[in-house]
Amino acid sequence: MAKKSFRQAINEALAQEMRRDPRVILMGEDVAGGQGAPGEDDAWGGPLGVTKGLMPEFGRERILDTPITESGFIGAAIGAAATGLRPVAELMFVDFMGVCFDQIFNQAAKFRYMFGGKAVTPVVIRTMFGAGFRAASQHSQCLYPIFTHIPGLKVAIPSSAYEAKGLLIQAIRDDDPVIFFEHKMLYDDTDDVPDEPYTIPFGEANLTREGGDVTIVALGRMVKVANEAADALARQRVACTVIDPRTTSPMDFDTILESVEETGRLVVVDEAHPRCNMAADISARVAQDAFKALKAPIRMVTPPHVPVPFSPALEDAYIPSAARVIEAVRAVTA
Amino acid sequence: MAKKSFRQAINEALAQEMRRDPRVILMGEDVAGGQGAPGEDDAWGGPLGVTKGLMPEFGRERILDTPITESGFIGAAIGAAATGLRPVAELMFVDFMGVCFDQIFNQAAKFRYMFGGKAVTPVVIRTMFGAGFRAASQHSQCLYPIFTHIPGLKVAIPSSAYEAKGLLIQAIRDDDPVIFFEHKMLYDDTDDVPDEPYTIPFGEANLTREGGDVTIVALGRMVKVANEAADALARQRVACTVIDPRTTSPMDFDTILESVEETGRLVVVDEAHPRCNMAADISARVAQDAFKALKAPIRMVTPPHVPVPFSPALEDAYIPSAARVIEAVRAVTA
Amino acid sequence: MQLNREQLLAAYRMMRTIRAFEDRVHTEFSAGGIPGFVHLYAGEEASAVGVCMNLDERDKIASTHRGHGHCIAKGCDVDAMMAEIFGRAEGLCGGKGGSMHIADLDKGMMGANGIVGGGPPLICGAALTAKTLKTGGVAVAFVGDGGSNQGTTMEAYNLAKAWNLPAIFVVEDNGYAESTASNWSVSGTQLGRAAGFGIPAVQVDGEDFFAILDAAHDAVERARSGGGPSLIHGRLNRYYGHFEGDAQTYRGNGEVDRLREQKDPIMRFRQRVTEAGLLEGSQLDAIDTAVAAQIENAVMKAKAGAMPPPAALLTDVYVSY
Amino acid sequence: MQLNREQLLAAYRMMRTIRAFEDRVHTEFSAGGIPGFVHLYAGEEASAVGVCMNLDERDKIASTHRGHGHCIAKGCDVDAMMAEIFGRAEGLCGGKGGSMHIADLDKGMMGANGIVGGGPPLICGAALTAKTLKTGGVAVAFVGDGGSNQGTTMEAYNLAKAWNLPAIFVVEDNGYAESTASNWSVSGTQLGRAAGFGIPAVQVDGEDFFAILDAAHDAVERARSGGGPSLIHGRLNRYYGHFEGDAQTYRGNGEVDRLREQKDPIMRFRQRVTEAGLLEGSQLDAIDTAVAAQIENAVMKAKAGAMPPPAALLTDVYVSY
Ligand SMILES: Cc1ncc(C[n+]2csc(CCOP(=O)(O)OP(=O)(O)O)c2C)c(N)n1
Ligand SMILES: Cc1ncc(C[n+]2csc(CCOP(=O)(O)OP(=O)(O)O)c2C)c(N)n1
Ligand SMILES: [Mg+2]
Ligand SMILES: [Mg+2]
Repeated sequence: MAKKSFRQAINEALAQEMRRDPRVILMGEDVAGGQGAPGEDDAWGGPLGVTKGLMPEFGRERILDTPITESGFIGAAIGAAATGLRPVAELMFVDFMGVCFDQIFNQAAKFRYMFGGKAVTPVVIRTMFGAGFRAASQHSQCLYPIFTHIPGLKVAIPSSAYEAKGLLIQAIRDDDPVIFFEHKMLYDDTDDVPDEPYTIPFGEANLTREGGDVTIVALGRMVKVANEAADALARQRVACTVIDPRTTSPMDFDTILESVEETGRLVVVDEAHPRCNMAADISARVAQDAFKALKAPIRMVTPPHVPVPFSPALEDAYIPSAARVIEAVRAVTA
Repeated sequence: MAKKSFRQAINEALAQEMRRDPRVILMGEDVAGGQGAPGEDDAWGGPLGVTKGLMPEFGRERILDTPITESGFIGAAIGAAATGLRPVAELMFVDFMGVCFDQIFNQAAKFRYMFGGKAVTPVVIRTMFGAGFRAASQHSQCLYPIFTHIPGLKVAIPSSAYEAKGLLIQAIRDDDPVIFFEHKMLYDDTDDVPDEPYTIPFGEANLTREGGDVTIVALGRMVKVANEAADALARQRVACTVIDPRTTSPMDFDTILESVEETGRLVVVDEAHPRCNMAADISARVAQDAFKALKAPIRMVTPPHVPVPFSPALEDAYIPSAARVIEAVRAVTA
Repeated sequence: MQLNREQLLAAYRMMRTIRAFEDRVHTEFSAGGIPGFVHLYAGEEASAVGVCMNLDERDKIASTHRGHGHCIAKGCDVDAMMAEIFGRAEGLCGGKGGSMHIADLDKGMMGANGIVGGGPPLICGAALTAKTLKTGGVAVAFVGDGGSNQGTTMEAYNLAKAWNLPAIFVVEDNGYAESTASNWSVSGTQLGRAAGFGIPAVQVDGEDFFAILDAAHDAVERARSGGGPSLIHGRLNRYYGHFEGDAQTYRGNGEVDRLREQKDPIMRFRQRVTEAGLLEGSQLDAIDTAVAAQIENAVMKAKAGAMPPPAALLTDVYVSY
Repeated sequence: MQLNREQLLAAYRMMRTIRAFEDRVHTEFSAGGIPGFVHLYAGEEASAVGVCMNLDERDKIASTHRGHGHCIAKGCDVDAMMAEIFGRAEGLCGGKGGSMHIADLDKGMMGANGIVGGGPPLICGAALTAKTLKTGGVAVAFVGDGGSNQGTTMEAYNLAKAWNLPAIFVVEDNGYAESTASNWSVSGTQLGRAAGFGIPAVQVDGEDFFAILDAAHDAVERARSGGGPSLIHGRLNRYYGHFEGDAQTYRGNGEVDRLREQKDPIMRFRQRVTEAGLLEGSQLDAIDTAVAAQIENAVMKAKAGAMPPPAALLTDVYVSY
C-alpha cells in the first residue's frame, strides 16, 4: 500500500468520487484558482494545495472558483444539493463560519425535518481547523462542538490520511449534510492509504491503542497526542485504550461506554475551547451511562478558555500536549 | 415592591441605564419601529413590545431602527462599543445569529485578546430564545451553548423578571461583550421587581430551592420547570436544591460543586439541543471535580437531538417537562 | 406574452385561491385555531402568479416567511398547505414546518424561509444544478424589500452573475419590512443595485399581473437561453399586518382600505380581461365560488386532521431516522 | 488639497516606511524568522497614506488582513509593529495578535482583520460613535476587491447611508483576491454598486498619491459636514504574493516587474514633487536612508525582544483577567 499524505488522501478521495459520480462538484475560493487571471489556471488548488490538479481533469464546470462570498456559495452548494447535485464546498477555515452559518445550521441541517422528510441534502462542507500554524485567533479555532450541537448535521474529523480518505468518500456518498474537518497540521502526515476507493462508516469509533488501565478519547490531531502519551505510559506500565470517535455526529458513545466499563477510568483530550465542547459532551455521557464503572474522576484535557494566541511561545502552551495527557492519566490512575 | 412582567423589567432596565449614561444607545430592527412610515412612530418597540416607549423618551438618535442587516448593525454596535459608546443591540431571535456570528465571535469576543488587552468592547446583545411559541425550527432554538463556548463572551440567561432587570443592568455596565438571552415564553411572567436600578453580579448562581437529596441545575425557563418538579418532589419527601446559574459565562461552578458535595446527586435540565450543551458542560465538570461525592449517575434532562418542531403536539413533547425532571430525580434517588 | 383563455382562467383561479386562502387563514388565526407566526400574502397575488405562470416542473422557487402565495402559485396542494398551517399530520410537511417552513420540493417549491435573505443563495444552487445537469430549468428567489438589504441577498446577486446562472430575483417591495418603510431602509434603488452587479433589471407595477407576467417572461427567457440572472422589482402592497396580530399603526390613515379599493390586483385583472372581452364575468364568478368551496373544504379537513403522532418528533432528522 | 513641504515630506516618509517595512518583512519571512500568515502591502502605499493624510486623532480606520500599511499610515509605532509580527512581548499587541490582528486603538487603528469583510460593519459603529458624541470624527474602512463581494461589506454600505454616517469605504482593488482576478469576481463595477446604494463615489488611480489624497479629502469633508458616506475605488497593485509563500503563478509574465518599473507610487510621487520643484531629491534620499536605519533597528529590536511570558496566555480575555 502506498504511503500518502493526508493532503493526497483527500485529493484522491475527491478525484475518485468525481470520476464515479458526475453529480459530484467542488466549489470554494481558489479551489482551482487563477480564474480570470492572465497566468496559470488551477494556480492554487486551495490555499494549501489540497485540491490542486482536480480542475485540469474535471474542468471549470465541476470545479468552481467562487468570489469571497461564503453565504452565497455555501448556500449555493446547499441549494444545489437539495436539487440533485452532490456538492463538496470548501469553507477555507472553519473560523469563517460566522459569515455563513445560517445556511448550514438553519437551512441544510433543518430542511429534512422542517419539510417533513421530503428533502435530501447531500452536501459536504470541507473545512480547515485547529491550532499550531501560528495563524492566530481567527484562523486556528476548532469549533466542531458548534456543528455537533446542531441536529441534522453530521460531523467527521479524520485523524490520519487513512481516515481522511475513507471518511471523505463516505461523506460524499452520505445523503445528509456533512461537515468535514481537516486539521491543518495533519496535511503533511503520511499513512498507508489504499489506492482504491473505500469508505469508513460514520458513528464507528476506532481504537488506536488497547489497554486495560484507562480509556483516552481524542479527536483529530489530538489522536496523535493521545497515542504519543499512551506509548510513553506503556513504557511506564500504564496500559491505555485510545479511542478516536472519527465522527462526533453521529457519535459512537457505545464503544466509549464499553471501554470505560472495562477500564473504569476516562480521560478526554479535546483541542476545542473548553466550555460546551466534545470533552464535556463525552464526559457527561459517561457520567450518566457508565457511572457505576467509574473508579476515578473523569479528566478533561483541553486548552484554557482563551482565544488562540499568535506568538509561538503562547500557542505551544495553548495546545494540549502529550505531557498534559500523561499527567491526567497519572492523576486518574494514582 | 411592584409586580412587573419580565418584559417591563427589561424595558425599565434599559430606560434607567439610558437615563444614567448618555453613552448607552439601543439599536435593532423595529426596536422603535415606524421609521420612514406614514403612521405611528415607535409603532412596534420590537416584535413583542419589549422596547416600546423608549424612543419617545430618548429620541431616534439613541434608539436606532435598522435595516434587516444583522452583520451590519451588530457589527456597528461592536464598533461603536470599541470607540466609546455602550450599545445595546437587539438580535431579534437568537436563531438569526447565523447571519452575523462573525462580528460576535471573531470580532467582539477576541478584540481584547488579539489586541493585547487594549480594547474594551462594552456591547450588549439582547436576543430572544427558546421553544413554546409554535415558532418552529428557525425561531425556537436556545443556542446559548454556542456563545458559552466562545472565550471572550459573557452569557446571561435570566429566569425571572427580577433576574432580568438586575442582570441586564449589570450587562450594560459590564465592560465585556455580553449576550443577553430572553426566553420568549417568560415575557408575561411577573415578579417582584424593585423600582430602583440594581445589579446582579455575573458568575453568581442563585438557589431557588434548598434541599439535601439532590441538586438540580436549570437555566432560563427551565428554572420554572425545575422548581415545579422540586415542589412536587417535596410533597413526596424528596428534598431538592435547585440552582439557577444565571450566567453561563462566567459560570458559577463552585456553587454547583458545593451543592453536589452535600447531596451527592445531580440532575441538569437544559432546553438546548442535547449535544455539547450546558447540561453536558455542567455534568462533565461535576464528574471531574466532585466525583468522590457522587452517589448516583448524573442525569441530563434535555430535548431530543432534533430541530424544534412546529406542531403543538410535537413541540410540547419536545420541551423538557417537570414530569421528566421528576422521573430523572427519582432515577438518581432510587 | 399572450395567454390563452385556459391560462387566463388558471391565473385568475390561482390569484383567487391565494386571496381566499389568506383571508381564511386570517379569520382562523383570529379565532385561535392556528398557532405560531403567520405572514399573509393577500394583496401581492399578481407577483407570485405572474412569475410562476412562466415556470414549469424543471424550475425551482425559494420563498420568504410570507410564503403561502408562492406555494400555491407553484402548484402545492392547498389541502395539505392548510393542514400544515394547522399543524396536522396530513400537512404538506407533516406538521413539522408550519407556515414559515411550508415547502414541497417535488413541486420545485424550496420552502418558505424563516430567515430573511435565506432564499437567494439557495436559488443560486438550484440554478447551478439546472446549469450543470442541463435541465433547462431556471430558479427564482422571491425577496422582500427588507430582505434586499440582507448581505446574503446581495452576495447571491454577485455570485449569480459571476457564475452566469439561470437565476431570477423578484423583489416584492410592499413598502414595509415589519413596521419600517422601505423608502427609509433601502438606500439607493433596487434597479440601481442590480445595475451595480451588471444584472439586467426592470421595475414593474407589482399589482399589474400582466406587467409581471411579461417581465418574468423576459427574465425566464434570458435565463433559459444562457443569458444569466435578472432582477424584477415590483411595487405592491400587503393587506394584512406584517404577521397576524400586527395592529399596523405605522401605516397611513385608511391606507389599506384605499389600496384594497384602488389597487387590488385581482380586481384589476378581472376588469382588464372582462373589458377586453377575453373572459366573462360569470366565468370568474364561478371560479370565486369554486375556490370558496375549496378553501372551506380545506379548512374543514385541516381541522378534522390528526395531530402528528408522538413518534414523529424523532423522525426526519437524518435520512436514516 | 494643497500639502505644504512638511506634509509632503511626511507623506513620502510614510510611504517609504511602509515599503521598507514590507520589503524587510518579506526577507525576514523567507529567512524563517516570522511565523504564520503574512500579507504584504508593498505597492499600495499611496492608498493608505493618501487617505490617512486627511485624518487626525478623532478618526478611526479598520483594515484588512493586509494591514501593515494602514497601521503605519495611521501612526502606529513601527518598532512595536515589527515586534508584533515577530510574536514578541514588546509587540503592539503583546505578541497575541500577529500580522493579521495588528491594531492600536489609541491611534484610531481598529485592527487588521483576519475575516474578509470584517471591517466595514465595525466602521459603521465607529462612525456612529463620532456622530452620536459629536466628535467631528470620521471612520474609514479599507476593503479589498475580494472583500467588496462579502455581504457584510454591502450591508455596511446600506447601513451607512440609511444612518447617514460619517463613513468612508476605500476599495483597494489590486486586481486579485488570492489568485482570483477581480475582473471575474466582481460583477458590475465598484462605482455602480456605490450608486446602487446612493453613495457618492469616485474611481482614482490608486498609485497616484495626489489623486487619492484629493478623493479622500472630498470624502472626509463630506463626512465631517454631515453629508454621509462616500466610496473611493482605487486601482492599484501588490508587489508580493497574496501571502508570503505564494508563487503568484496566476499573474502575467513579468507583470510584477513591469508594474514596479512603471507604476510604483513612491517613484511617481518622487518624480512629481521633484519635477515640480516642491522637494529636492536629496531630501528624499535622506528620508530613504533614515527609514532604512529605522527598519533595521526595528528588526534588531524585535529579534532581541522577549517571547511573551507563559502567564500572558491567560490574560486579556476579559477586562477582569
Ligand atoms: C435574518 C432575519 N432577520 C430578521 C428577521 C425578522 N423578520 C421577519 S420578516 C421581517 C421583515 C421582512 O420584510 P420584507 O423583506 O420587506 O418582507 P415582507 O414582510 O414585507 O414581505 C423581519 C425583520 C428574520 N426572520 N430573519
Ligand atoms: C470571510 C473570509 N473568507 C475568506 C478568507 C480568506 N482570504 C483571506 S485574504 C483573501 C483574499 C482577499 O482579497 P482582497 O479583498 O482583494 O484583498 P487583497 O488580498 O487583494 O488585499 C481571502 C479569500 C478570509 N480571511 N475571510
Ligand atoms: Mg416588505
Ligand atoms: Mg485584492
